[in-house]
Amino acid sequence: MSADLRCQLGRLSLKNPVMPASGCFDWYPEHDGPFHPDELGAVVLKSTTLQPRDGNIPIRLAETPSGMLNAIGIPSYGLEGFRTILREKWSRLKTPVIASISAFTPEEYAILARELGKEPTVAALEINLSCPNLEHGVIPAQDPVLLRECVEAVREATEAMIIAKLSPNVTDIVEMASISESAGADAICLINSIRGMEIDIWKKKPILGRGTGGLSGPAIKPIALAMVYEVCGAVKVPVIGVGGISRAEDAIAFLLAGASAVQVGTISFRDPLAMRKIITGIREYLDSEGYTSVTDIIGLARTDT
Amino acid sequence: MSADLRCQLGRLSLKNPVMPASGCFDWYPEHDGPFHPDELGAVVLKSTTLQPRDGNIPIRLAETPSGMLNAIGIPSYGLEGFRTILREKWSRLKTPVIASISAFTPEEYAILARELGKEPTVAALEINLSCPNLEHGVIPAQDPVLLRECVEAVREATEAMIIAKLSPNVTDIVEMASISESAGADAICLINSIRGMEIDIWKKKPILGRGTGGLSGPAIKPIALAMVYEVCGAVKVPVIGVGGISRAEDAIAFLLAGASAVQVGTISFRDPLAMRKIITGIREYLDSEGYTSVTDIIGLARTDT
Amino acid sequence: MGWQYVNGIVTANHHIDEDVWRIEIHCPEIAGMCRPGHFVMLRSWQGEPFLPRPMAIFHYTNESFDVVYKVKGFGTKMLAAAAPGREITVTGPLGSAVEHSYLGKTIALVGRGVGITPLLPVAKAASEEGGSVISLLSARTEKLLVGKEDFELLGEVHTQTDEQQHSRVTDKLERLLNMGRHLDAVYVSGSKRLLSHCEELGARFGFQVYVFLEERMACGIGYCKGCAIEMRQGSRKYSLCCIQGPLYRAESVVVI
Amino acid sequence: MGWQYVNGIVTANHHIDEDVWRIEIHCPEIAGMCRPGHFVMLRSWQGEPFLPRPMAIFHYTNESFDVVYKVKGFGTKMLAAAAPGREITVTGPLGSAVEHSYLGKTIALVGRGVGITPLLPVAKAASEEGGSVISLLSARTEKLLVGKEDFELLGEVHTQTDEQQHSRVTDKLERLLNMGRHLDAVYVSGSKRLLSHCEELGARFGFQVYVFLEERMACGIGYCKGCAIEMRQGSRKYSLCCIQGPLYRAESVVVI
Ligand SMILES: Cc1cc2nc3c(=O)[nH]c(=O)nc-3n(C[C@H](O)[C@H](O)[C@H](O)COP(=O)(O)OP(=O)(O)OC[C@H]3O[C@@H](n4cnc5c(N)ncnc54)[C@H](O)[C@@H]3O)c2cc1C
Ligand SMILES: Cc1cc2nc3c(=O)[nH]c(=O)nc-3n(C[C@H](O)[C@H](O)[C@H](O)COP(=O)(O)OP(=O)(O)OC[C@H]3O[C@@H](n4cnc5c(N)ncnc54)[C@H](O)[C@@H]3O)c2cc1C
Ligand SMILES: Cc1cc2nc3c(=O)[nH]c(=O)nc-3n(C[C@H](O)[C@H](O)[C@H](O)COP(=O)(O)O)c2cc1C
Ligand SMILES: Cc1cc2nc3c(=O)[nH]c(=O)nc-3n(C[C@H](O)[C@H](O)[C@H](O)COP(=O)(O)O)c2cc1C
Ligand code: FES
Ligand code: FES
Repeated sequence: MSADLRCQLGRLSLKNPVMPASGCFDWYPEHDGPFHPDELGAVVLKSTTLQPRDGNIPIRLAETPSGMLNAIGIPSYGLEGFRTILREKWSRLKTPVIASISAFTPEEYAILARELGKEPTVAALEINLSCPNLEHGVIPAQDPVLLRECVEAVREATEAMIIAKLSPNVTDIVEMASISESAGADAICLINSIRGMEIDIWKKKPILGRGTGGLSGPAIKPIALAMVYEVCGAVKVPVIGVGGISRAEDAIAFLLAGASAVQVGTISFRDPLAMRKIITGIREYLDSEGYTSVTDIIGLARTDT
Repeated sequence: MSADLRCQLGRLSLKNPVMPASGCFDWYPEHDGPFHPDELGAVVLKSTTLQPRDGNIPIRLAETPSGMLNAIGIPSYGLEGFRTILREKWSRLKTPVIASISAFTPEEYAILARELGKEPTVAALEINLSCPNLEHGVIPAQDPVLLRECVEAVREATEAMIIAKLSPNVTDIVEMASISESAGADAICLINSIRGMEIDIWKKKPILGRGTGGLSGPAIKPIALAMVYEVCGAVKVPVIGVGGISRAEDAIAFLLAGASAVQVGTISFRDPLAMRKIITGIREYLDSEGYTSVTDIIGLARTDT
Repeated sequence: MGWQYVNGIVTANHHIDEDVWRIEIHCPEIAGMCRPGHFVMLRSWQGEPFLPRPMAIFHYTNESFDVVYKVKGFGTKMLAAAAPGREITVTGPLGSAVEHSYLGKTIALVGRGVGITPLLPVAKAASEEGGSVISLLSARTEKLLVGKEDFELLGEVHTQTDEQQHSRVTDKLERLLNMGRHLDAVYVSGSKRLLSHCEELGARFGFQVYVFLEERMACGIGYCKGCAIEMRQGSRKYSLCCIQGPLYRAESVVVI
Repeated sequence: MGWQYVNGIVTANHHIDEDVWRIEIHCPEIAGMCRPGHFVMLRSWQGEPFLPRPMAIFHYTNESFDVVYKVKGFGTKMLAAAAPGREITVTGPLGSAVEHSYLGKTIALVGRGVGITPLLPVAKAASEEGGSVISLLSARTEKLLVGKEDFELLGEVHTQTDEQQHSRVTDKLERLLNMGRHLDAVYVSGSKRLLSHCEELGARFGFQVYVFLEERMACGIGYCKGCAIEMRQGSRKYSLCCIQGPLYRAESVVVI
């Protein structure tokens, strides 16, 4: 018998620990690909904001060694538009749907959380506290005070499960994770993309319209893995590992480091079947190593347990 | 006539803006390669500590996507041993020699700076405030107070030119650069390697003997470039750009971002002639773009100047 | 409908002229679904560069399709190195197919260089459906007037190369229009300069101008939201080139 | 002296058995400088994986050298894909050449699997210089006793494969020694188990044991300080395998 991939992410029951990273997946039922979202442990949606937003001026993408920069800037239909799409499209999925919210103030986070926490389609809320591409440049997950305020505001606004998504651009990720936990987050998700820049040496200016962007993809995997390893040793709530996961081996490394689930982002752009391959690969690893459940390997590479 | 690569790094006159990154180059006169250090703008030596050190337990290296992790841990001959090597070996070079010092307290930094600042072979001192691989885990460049103390201690101890080498593992690199500048650094060098980890999924433990290490190589270039760009806009002292530079195009991007010189690290492991190729490539770029001096392109990609 | 992500096999890969190549890829799963306007994401290498490359489809059968590409950077260099027999990953068909009705209509196709590529399937569809087609092709060299013979089978063709006198291929279009020739629509690809001229003519003579646009793409399938095209009309400021494009009404977009 | 960094050309690349291959590289600049004990850093690919791979030299002429390698991970997989004619970057020769004097000496060479590789140049040097050589080779299969015929030209050879009875190839050495055979030194490579046995015999019969060690290398040229070998003797705790090694006196090192 093949190993059991079912696992628990706080109060959420997942059929496997693999889900897309916010902003790195979508579903167009009328133009469907070879891959149905219901194969996934959960679906994490692109971040949404309270007001509609256009997103950043092009160029929004730049390729980098083993990765890419993006400066998308969260184009969003706003709360109302998003709610419609949620009800009309995402409600059709059987797998848990995690909505991601992004905001400019604790109050905005609270409104989004209160409204979306009520939606039956929303199994959990991911709080994007770490978008590197917004115009004011303030990243709540970089500021201990603002971070606490935002997470507390969300906590007060909803009973829904909340996941705090943190930024790697900090001196002490453990501090930020601990603040999120004590402010009421039910889970921690890390890492978001890392601030970066590419310059066009012929045009003599940054490639991205916005100057800087967020670095993602395999290049950042070792950075993400170190942070996940550290945070898993410091908080009690479950941790979702994300950053550069592109093969089953990578996902397994995050689980061994202590993550309860993983998110897969950039690699899906290159290989839209990557998540399916990762799910299959985890099962094969468990089988070949003689484990009966994916939960058996969580944290096995830790020296502190 | 071919473009002039000569440039100024504070009070140091360089024949070109390319030098090795500390810990990524060495010279064994008795077993010399195809590449003589005098071809370089300057030579930056591996960091040295006050007391002799063995360095970290193996495994010290791990390969990553477009980069690598190292946890060397600064093996060192100590001040006395280093001074001997300086006098016997490095004094034979014609190009400026920059010694790098690493320490555990401001006092140790001061001793090293005072002693080595007196050595005629030492054209400048780079203060490694950012090694991610030392046992106490404290990185001065991550702590505003400690950073200031260390730089000030060095400043008081020597008249020599001092370069503060900073860590990317901070929330606000501009703050750290400004502290270094106001504490008396004559130049800023960034970035050091970024904390990272790889896990051996078969052995179920981190690959590196020390657990985590420093990520370097092309993977981190966009991160380094963004930080250099930001810091160049905030300090008046010259900035040396380092991190993932592997081709002339990369070096040029750092110069366009505002760096006065560049350091080349990890790529030399793969291609020991990389620095020579980068020097040639910069000259070709200047010629093809019609610049007569490398100093003409410094900061050209900046939107603030 | 829908797209696939599969391995194709390179069956031919020829140098045309200067930096332009033509590759044929055996890939029935995707070729069989192609329509005019579609493009694919291609990756014939392992490792670097990281992302696949978007390419318009120049020609397709039920079994295979052809792409004409210019070697620009690392990705297209790798593509040019892909020998027959090599596996190549293909995501496609992508983009919004051109579903215009051509019966009894006269259209002009204005293309420059590799930009000519997406026009051939449109020309074929129009001609098959009973429309008439005028093709105006421009390129650096005679050989780079890719598919000239194919366009000739479908209707009137005017060409212009940089080796010849320096005028715009659309000057010929202007002369035809001035002589009273009727046009229902023009499809432009590969030149901003020719596009401006066509827009001017469209305004003067009253026909619709369409344009094939390019923007950097990471995914090609609407995941990343990176391929934003700035809009002049409509409720949203940006449109995703990979989903809503790559063909746009010229008046609706800002072309940079 | 000194090392070079140059492009070689793959002239042959054959599968030997199971996961083991033998590659021949035309590279006069480096081949001409090779001595026993030397190794090279090889990279036959662009892009990933990032680092070159250290490989012992099995055989060398003035024009070319051969490497025998086991396909383990991504790098050696790429190496196995390098067809004749392909360029390959080579850094070398690296490491400390074995400068022992073999005149009138009897040495034994104990190797297992691809670990046999660095022993052949030592055997040749010893034999040329007037020493006598006993080779004890062990591997999974008969074919993986690489270079068996070469060793046979140089002296007595004993072999052992996993397909045969399960004993150690060094048991034969022990028998020879018990029968009064004199040995000046043993060179071991590729097996910790055989090394321990040799060390035991060395202590008992009074000869020096040398061992070829491997450690992860980024540069191979003493730049990175990554290839630390833990020492049991001497003033420093670690030695750099790429500069001071890869050959060590067994008693001086900690073998993990
Ligand atoms: C829908 C669409 C259809 C296209 N059809 C064709 C075609 O039929 N023939 C052809 O020669 N070219 C076509 N292009 C352009 C082609 O994709 C680029 O020339 C190619 O990606 C360049 O890759 P590179 O690695 O050689 O260049 P690099 O400059 O090294 O590429 C770096 C990055 O920039 C992107 N990029 C660079 N130029 C362009 C561009 N013009 N458009 C989009 N992304 C770009 C690359 O995809 C890559 O991510 C098309 C582009 C799009 C969006
Ligand atoms: C001096 C020296 C001589 C060697 N000679 C030979 C030889 O003649 N034949 C042969 O088959 N192998 C030899 N090896 C081992 C060979 O270098 C590794 O098997 C090879 O690097 C594995 O690369 P990979 O990409 O297939 O494996 P991966 O496991 O994917 O490699 C990942 C990283 O680990 C390193 N690594 C993995 N295993 C080893 C190892 N055993 N030693 C050093 N680094 C390792 C790689 O170089 C790479 O940086 C030698 C090693 C050294 C240090
Ligand atoms: C194109 C793109 C868009 C993204 N959009 C979002 C977003 O809207 N909200 C968010 O929390 N993270 C966003 N991210 C970050 C990813 O969710 C993820 O944290 C990061 O990319 C690292 O994972 P990866 O290396 O697997 O991509 C985005 C990343 C990319 C590449
Ligand atoms: C093997 C290795 C050893 C290093 N040792 C030092 C050191 O002793 N002192 C120091 O300041 N930086 C050290 N560094 C950091 C580099 O100087 C450089 O800042 C970093 O590697 C980023 O540049 P790169 O990507 O070009 O390698 C080391 C890096 C590597 C890879
Ligand atoms: S290319 Fe990713 S959304 Fe269009
Ligand atoms: S491999 Fe770099 S010092 Fe030995």
